[in-house]
Amino acid sequence: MYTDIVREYLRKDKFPSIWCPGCGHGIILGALLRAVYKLGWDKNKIVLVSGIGCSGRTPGYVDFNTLHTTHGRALAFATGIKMANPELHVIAVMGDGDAVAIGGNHFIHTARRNLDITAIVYNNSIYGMTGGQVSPTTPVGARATTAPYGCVEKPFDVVELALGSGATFVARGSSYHVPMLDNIIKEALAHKGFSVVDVITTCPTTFGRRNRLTDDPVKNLEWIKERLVPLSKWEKMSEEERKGKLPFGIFRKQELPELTELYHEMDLKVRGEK
Amino acid sequence: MEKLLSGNEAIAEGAIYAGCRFFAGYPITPSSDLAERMSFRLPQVGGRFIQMEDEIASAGAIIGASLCGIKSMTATSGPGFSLMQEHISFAAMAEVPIVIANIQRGGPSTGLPTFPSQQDMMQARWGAHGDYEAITLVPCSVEECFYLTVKAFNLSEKYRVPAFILSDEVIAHLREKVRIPEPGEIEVIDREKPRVPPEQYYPYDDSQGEVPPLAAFGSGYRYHVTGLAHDITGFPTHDPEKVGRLLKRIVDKIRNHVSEIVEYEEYMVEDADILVFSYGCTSRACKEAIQELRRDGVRVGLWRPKVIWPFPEEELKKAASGKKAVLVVEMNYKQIGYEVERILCDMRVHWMGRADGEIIPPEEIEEEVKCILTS
Amino acid sequence: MKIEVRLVGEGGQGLILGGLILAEAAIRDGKNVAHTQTYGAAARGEISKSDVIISDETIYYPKVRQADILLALTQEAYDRYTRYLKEGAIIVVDEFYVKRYDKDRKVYALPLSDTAIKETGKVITVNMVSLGVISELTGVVSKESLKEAMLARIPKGTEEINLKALEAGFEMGRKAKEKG
Amino acid sequence: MKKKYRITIYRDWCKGCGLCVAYCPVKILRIDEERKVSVMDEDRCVGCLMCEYRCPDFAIDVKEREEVKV
Repeated sequence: MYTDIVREYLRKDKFPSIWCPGCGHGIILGALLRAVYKLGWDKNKIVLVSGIGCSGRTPGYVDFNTLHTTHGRALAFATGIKMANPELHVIAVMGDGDAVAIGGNHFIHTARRNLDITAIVYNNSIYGMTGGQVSPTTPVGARATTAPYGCVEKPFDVVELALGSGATFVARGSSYHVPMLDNIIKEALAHKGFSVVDVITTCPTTFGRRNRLTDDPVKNLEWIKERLVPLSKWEKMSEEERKGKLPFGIFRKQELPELTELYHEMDLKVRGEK
Repeated sequence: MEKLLSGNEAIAEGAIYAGCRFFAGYPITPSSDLAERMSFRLPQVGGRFIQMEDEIASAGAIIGASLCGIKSMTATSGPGFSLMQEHISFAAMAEVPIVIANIQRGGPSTGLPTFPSQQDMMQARWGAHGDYEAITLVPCSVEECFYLTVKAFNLSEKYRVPAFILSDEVIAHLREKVRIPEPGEIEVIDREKPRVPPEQYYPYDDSQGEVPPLAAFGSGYRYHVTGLAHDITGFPTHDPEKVGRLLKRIVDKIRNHVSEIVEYEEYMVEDADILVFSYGCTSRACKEAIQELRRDGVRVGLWRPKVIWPFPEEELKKAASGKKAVLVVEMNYKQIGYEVERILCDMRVHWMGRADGEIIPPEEIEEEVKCILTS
Repeated sequence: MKIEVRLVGEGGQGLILGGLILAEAAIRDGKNVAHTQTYGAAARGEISKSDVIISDETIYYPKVRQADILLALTQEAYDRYTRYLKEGAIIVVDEFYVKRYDKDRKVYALPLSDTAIKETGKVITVNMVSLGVISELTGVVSKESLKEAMLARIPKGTEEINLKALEAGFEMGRKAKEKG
Repeated sequence: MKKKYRITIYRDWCKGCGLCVAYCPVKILRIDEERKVSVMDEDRCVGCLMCEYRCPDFAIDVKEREEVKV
């Protein structure tokens, strides 16, 4: 029932997508579009911005105002858009390397400012488009083309990073836990302020094959299911039980003044209209 | 109204006059007072200012804001200009109008933060990757900072290109008398908006001319913008015919209109035997030297470009024709000098310059001219 | 007519503001001006320089090379900048700070900071006292323009003390001129 | 009465990844000879939408079927 609805949000002539069979990115896009549909947003008032990578192909597929920027800089462009026209709904989609490696500085500062942008991180723990290099969210021990003996670096926890940077809405979902992902994204979009959704997803082609999951999308999704535990359960788990697992759910939802509103207040004062 | 303004303040005032309503920047000497002025002025005129986390973000933010139909700018100096290059390339490829003021300081690297130079002349032309054309203006006075900033916005909007104002620390902090024109007194150009309904709109449709109209995000025209090579619809393509057509148009839209874009000043050129070629703050020392030399009966004149990229080749050739020699004076180690040599390949082209943070004194220029005359 | 004025002292003596007011006064007199100042780390205690070129003609080279008028508020400033003077340049120094100066030159050693303290209770008004002296001694800007330019620049609420300092400067300049 | 569903497959968008087949609780989908998804027994569909939710390619749609009187 939703497919036929959200197909109307797509640029149909651009399909099928360039994403590999079973790629988690399409699942996340589906959740995003269902959330937009449920919120009843006007397509003309949505700007979808991306960086570079497989996730960066998202804007090309959706019938909004769309902007495919440079690697890591989606939030920088998004900041200009939101500041220039606060009436627009601004969504930034980013890969994990995009968001927290090359774009790490923009990520933490956009969070700090509490600008009303929703950032969705397509977190598949790998640089997919460039062939499977290690990323800042690759788990220790996982193999990548630039970590042929396994990753030795400790990964970023995108949720912790967002929380520490002051994002006012922080959540984690996955491309396995789908109806729930719809709700999380919907709440993130509706949130006034900077919202981050870390979506744990799969790359069967460049991650799965190197990490004993094969390129079978099902095995890759199952690996998410094994690793992710709901936040309520996580809170009751011991340190030992938490090893190798990640909590998911909504970590923070906080009403704080939003940046464009604060600017608006200041402008009124400067111009003596308040 | 006459005001005592610094060069940087005049750029800010020129930007506001031209309709700039968004500034994103990162502090860097000697440009920071321009950002400070914008942070003070923009809220007064309904604009927005934001200090970003770095220069890369600043350049990205102004592209985003410009896509919403808001004229946008940033200001920086050498190291920051280097960081902005990737987004300059993006703006050139996606044809998004933006204005960047680079207040040149001594380089390379951190160099001389508080001293002037003209060492980024070639970076303004060739700094970013790929083939593209941008427009660069070089003011030599505070008043010109104002007027050339208005012009930078006009050209940027008209041609959908990045436009740069290459000032320097001398002009930036020099204070002179400026008359701020009344609204409407000088022309302000806004980008062309689409005249077709949304379903017929393509952001890179070149069927009606070299510069396609640009719709604002949120105005009902939903389209796609990418730094990838794209066709007229804005979507990626690697069809050589379509890519070639795009790239050729991106350079031709400037190269075919050089004479309409360039602007220059001729000072005592007509009867001159020697033509001094100089720009920016250096040209002022040249004028002083020319006055002295003329008192001694030496026939010498100044040819000064206000727009340096695209380079006013034909105009310079015409002015130089019949002269005994040309002397290029600049504050770098021969950046524009080589360009002048290339253009005036059948002439005696002399060059003098330095890059030690000191503006070249008129006496040295006088001496050089006399040297040329006796050689 | 082209006059090059150089105001030198240390950071915190208000010479940058002084230069701006002088330049704006010259604009009010219908002249062209070029104002430059020390740029960079100009913290309190470091040398601070504010240069103004005032001319009926267009000003090309924007930097002061040989000053016609030099104001030196510290010994260091005097020692460093008397090298760059035109023949017959007028020099005004604060006699409290500048003890050693060239007897062959035209030097007006005046109690600038003492007067500022005496008249306004604030040494910071030494810049206005100095401008008053320069205007009266050299006529480089008119007194009316200087007064107007000052009132347009200074923070609200400081008009009274600044005017007092300026008037004291005019008075001191007049006396110095009479004395020759 | 038990609800009936109509399953639509957009074969030109289907990449045959098999996610819908794997997560169908009543096992009525299969990957066919053309490596696209096919419906084996529409009448057994329970309308859970798991196939829709996990299809990355917007290639499958499930709707409640209008009752047709025989």
